[in-house]
Amino acid sequence: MNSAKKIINNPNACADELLEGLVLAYDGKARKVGKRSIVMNDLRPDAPALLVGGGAGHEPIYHGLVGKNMADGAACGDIFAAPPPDIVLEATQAVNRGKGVLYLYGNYAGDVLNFDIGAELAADEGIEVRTVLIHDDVASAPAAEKHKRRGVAGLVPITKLAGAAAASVDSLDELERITRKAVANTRSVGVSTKPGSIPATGAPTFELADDVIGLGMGIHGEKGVGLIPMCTADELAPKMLDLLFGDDLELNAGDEIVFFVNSLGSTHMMELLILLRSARPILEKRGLKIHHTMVGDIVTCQEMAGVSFSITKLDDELKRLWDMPCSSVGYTKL
Amino acid sequence: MNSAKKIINNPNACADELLEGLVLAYDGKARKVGKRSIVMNDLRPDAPALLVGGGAGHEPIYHGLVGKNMADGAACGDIFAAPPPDIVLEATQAVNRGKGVLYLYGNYAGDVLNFDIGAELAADEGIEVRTVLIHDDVASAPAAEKHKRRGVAGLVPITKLAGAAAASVDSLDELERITRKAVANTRSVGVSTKPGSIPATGAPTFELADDVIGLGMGIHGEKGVGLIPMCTADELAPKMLDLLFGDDLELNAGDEIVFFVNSLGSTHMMELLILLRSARPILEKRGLKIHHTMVGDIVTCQEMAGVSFSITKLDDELKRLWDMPCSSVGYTKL
Amino acid sequence: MPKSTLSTAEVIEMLNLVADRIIEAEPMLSEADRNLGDGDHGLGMKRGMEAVKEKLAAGAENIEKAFSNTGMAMMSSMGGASGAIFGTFWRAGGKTLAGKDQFDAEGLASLIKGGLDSVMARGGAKPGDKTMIDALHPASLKAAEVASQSLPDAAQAVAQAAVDGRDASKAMIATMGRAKTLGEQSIGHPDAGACSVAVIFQAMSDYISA
Amino acid sequence: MPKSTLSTAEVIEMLNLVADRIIEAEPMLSEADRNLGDGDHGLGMKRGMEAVKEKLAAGAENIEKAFSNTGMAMMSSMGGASGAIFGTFWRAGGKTLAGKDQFDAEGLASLIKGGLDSVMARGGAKPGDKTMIDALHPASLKAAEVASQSLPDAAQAVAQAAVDGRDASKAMIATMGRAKTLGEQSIGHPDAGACSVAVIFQAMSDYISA
Ligand SMILES: Nc1ncnc2c1ncn2[C@@H]1O[C@H](COP(=O)(O)OP(=O)(O)O)[C@@H](O)[C@H]1O
Ligand SMILES: Nc1ncnc2c1ncn2[C@@H]1O[C@H](COP(=O)(O)OP(=O)(O)O)[C@@H](O)[C@H]1O
Ligand SMILES: [Mg+2]
Ligand SMILES: [Mg+2]
Ligand SMILES: [Mg+2]
Ligand SMILES: [Mg+2]
Repeated sequence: MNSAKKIINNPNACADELLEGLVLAYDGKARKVGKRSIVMNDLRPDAPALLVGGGAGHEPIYHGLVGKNMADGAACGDIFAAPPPDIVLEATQAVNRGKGVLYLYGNYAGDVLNFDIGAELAADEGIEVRTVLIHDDVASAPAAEKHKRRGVAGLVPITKLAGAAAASVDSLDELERITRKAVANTRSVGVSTKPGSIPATGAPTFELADDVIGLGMGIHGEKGVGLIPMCTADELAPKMLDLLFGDDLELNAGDEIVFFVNSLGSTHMMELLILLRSARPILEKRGLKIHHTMVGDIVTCQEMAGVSFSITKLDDELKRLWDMPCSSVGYTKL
Repeated sequence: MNSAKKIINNPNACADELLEGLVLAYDGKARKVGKRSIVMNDLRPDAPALLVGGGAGHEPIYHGLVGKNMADGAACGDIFAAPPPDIVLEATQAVNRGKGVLYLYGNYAGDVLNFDIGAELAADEGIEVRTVLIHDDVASAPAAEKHKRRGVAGLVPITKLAGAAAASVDSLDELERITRKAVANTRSVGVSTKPGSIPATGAPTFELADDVIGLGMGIHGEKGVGLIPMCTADELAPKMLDLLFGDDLELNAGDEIVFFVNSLGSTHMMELLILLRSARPILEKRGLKIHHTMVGDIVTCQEMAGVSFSITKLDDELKRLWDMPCSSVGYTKL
Repeated sequence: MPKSTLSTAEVIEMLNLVADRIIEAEPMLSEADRNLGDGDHGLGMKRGMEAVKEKLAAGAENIEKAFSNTGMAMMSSMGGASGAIFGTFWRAGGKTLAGKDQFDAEGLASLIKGGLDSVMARGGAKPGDKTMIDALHPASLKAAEVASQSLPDAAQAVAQAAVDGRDASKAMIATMGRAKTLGEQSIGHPDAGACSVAVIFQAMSDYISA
Repeated sequence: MPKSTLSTAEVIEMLNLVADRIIEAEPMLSEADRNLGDGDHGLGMKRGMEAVKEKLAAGAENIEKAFSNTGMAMMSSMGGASGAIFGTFWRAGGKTLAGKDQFDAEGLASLIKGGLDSVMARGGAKPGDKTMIDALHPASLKAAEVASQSLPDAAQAVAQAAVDGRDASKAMIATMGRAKTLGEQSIGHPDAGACSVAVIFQAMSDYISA
């Protein structure tokens, strides 16, 4: 059972080639750096830098979140593989403007290992590096063990906020503080209905019966909280929201939030909109004020089917940052 | 062979429910009107109106192109079905501000029939209506028979330009003139690798062998210029561009264009970026200046796989309109 | 017992049978559209006929209204090419029966002729373009020919002509609608709308002869 | 003929055989990762080993460099968890051989011990966490135990320990890496990285004994 029928060239060169394409999609606003990094041109002088990154194959994240009031650069790994330390280093050097670099990426073993080595190499070059890990997936570990949680779709609102901060503040301390708050205020939960495939082989990334949904599954098929029978949007939305509400992020009546409905790839926007229709009344019934709704396929895994919900709670500071326009291949907001 | 595993509710209520979700996605900037229309709030007074529309199931088009400096409203049909005349009428009445309404939609028999009846009903109400058909698909009929050509992904840059015009000009004449120019300057070609499915039944929209690509196929599986063996991105891009270059739109060295790489649904952004990498040097070799590159899945057919290329040639007027920011669920530009 | 004329109530009953038969035929009609178009013809017709049943449940003032309400219900519930086309057919055809309080073989002929003319004016298709017209046009010719016969005989002949027309559409090349660019590849399959026309007239004949 | 010590050139030859065996085992290694992780372990290791072959084609100054260049090549070409982990293993292990011009059973023990310590420091995993450490740690214990035996005997014993460790990983619950949330569902499959370790030491033993 192989669902892949891919329009690619050399199956082992996908990451390199997509990055070249991505740079072209920026129409001169970003450039390729070193082996496999992408960095914005015209960076604000004397400012702390925001660097994101991760494995390829999940486009438009991570490298597609480089942009105006978004990330300054990204270190791009091979398909589903964290970027090696030397790529992290080349990206770090390219984004640094003397005020240090904040690494912001999803909490995966490979990413932590490679970014950490990259940070050590950067320290050898005299560049100050801080790291903020994204661990928004409530289904991947209990709230008490956040360090074990994966980073999933919440990285988009988090990067948007961090990017706005990077464009506004003057110190790495401030950038780190705000970014940590964005992470602390963001929770996600995903479900999967069909696997994606590995471009190099065409093999599915996991197996899932036709009549079940993987509740809480990660974007590579990591298991979540269990399998549930295939169900309707109206049945699924409360199950997903219960997992979010059951977590340790306080969400009280009157709180303002960003709500993000994300497709993991081939789940169609029709379905996202129907799910949004199912979810919104539940959010509103809790008294939450939806400051902004995001709908799209931004955190994906090839042609994987499934969706995720993310909630980011905004305080006044985050709201001001949220309302800044931003532009990137992956997410643009007026 | 049924590829559908959809997160929906009542399979026959998808269009109604997705429209409700879509309105929510606008966070109060648009509202539902009548049976199944969506219209922006806060329309500029005394201005000509831009109305788009078509069948549902292709989200984010058509109704997701309603927005700031985009369409003023959309008449939304059932899945893959043009909106009935009374829905066209309700949308027409809601967007009209005394300066008349321009209908802009893809050239499909059902849409023409229903929008034409809607226009007659609107005329009975004293509303002036003009119609501009989108027929950008070069593979659907010879250049001499444009009236037989389908409207495909070119509708996104065309709607962007028409929306910018609607936000700028004061007469229906001007809006029509500019929109006709945008249509005249836009060409598209699509290929398909896998069918979508009909949400109500789960049946695939067409059949296609695993080892072939439908060159020039339409978004509902309408046949194009023929089947070609499955091939690489580097092989496919020139085949698609040849069809565009072979058409009657003059594209000379120095001309500025918008280039749009669109996924029909489940073709992943990785593939779009790799195809962009294959296509851009060919465009540049012809001396074309790429003013703006668009990459995304905006014109889709459920989980159909395939891509399209669209080219819009810009003159000074269109370029000015292009550079205006716009915001909608389907397409946002800073 | 075969009916020589139909009252308004009987026309409504007949249209309900037509609706049921179309709803039943949904998979066949969708499949026909999948071969040539986007595969939704049966779904659209079903949606339209459900709206027709709902509309007719409130009754109708007269025969004209029974038919034209059918057309309005289809037109505003279906969308798509066939919503406009079949809606136009019943509305325009029904109008030719204004003032009539009985539906007979002559009424059948004028219903079909009036509907056909309007469909052609609306959509611009001609016989041979592989549309529902290729079942409707022969049905109209036959209806004129048998307008002086008994209603059951006329209805049966018309139904047969529609069926033959549908079958003849197999050999045609599609040029209209979603199928417009299939060209020669459309040969061998009947047109979906023509299949609907055949189902409609067969149901009418069955009601009248029963 | 079994080799009692290896020269730098022979170490390079051995590492080339290791590379070929890993490349050959790609499908098995990917499949192992698919059961528990994201299914790309074989692809990453293959990419790394191709880079190793390219790097070693230029030769290496000494034994230390042959191993540490192997690590650098893996680390900078692979990415992912195993790029850092296996890269660290060879680099740190190789450093323990600084100044050596022959590779013997003692060298084997210090290579593995040095590599293991650094891997554990780097990644924070311990024996029992269902990682490549579960093949590496028993191999390291065995290597220390047999450090005074002949190189072929030592290498064979170490390979066997790695294979046993790999098999023992089947019964463990994954907590690290992409598999970290599989929990009990990970029982029954060996860890992908442990499979690589077994392939590596088997290849080394085969080269040494041949
Ligand atoms: N111009 C036309 N005149 C008459 N019938 C038409 C015309 N265009 C389309 N049709 C009919 O409509 C049918 C398709 O209907 P349907 O599938 O419901 O609409 P759509 O093409 O919008 O999906 C065709 O099989 C054909 O019989
Ligand atoms: N912290 C760690 N310490 C030791 N080995 C690890 C650690 N994390 C992961 N691994 C090893 O890496 C292997 C997975 O490698 P690979 O699939 O290439 O990377 P990724 O998990 O990034 O896809 C696991 O099977 C495991 O043996
Ligand atoms: Mg991986
Ligand atoms: Mg249709
Ligand atoms: Mg159809
Ligand atoms: Mg892996």
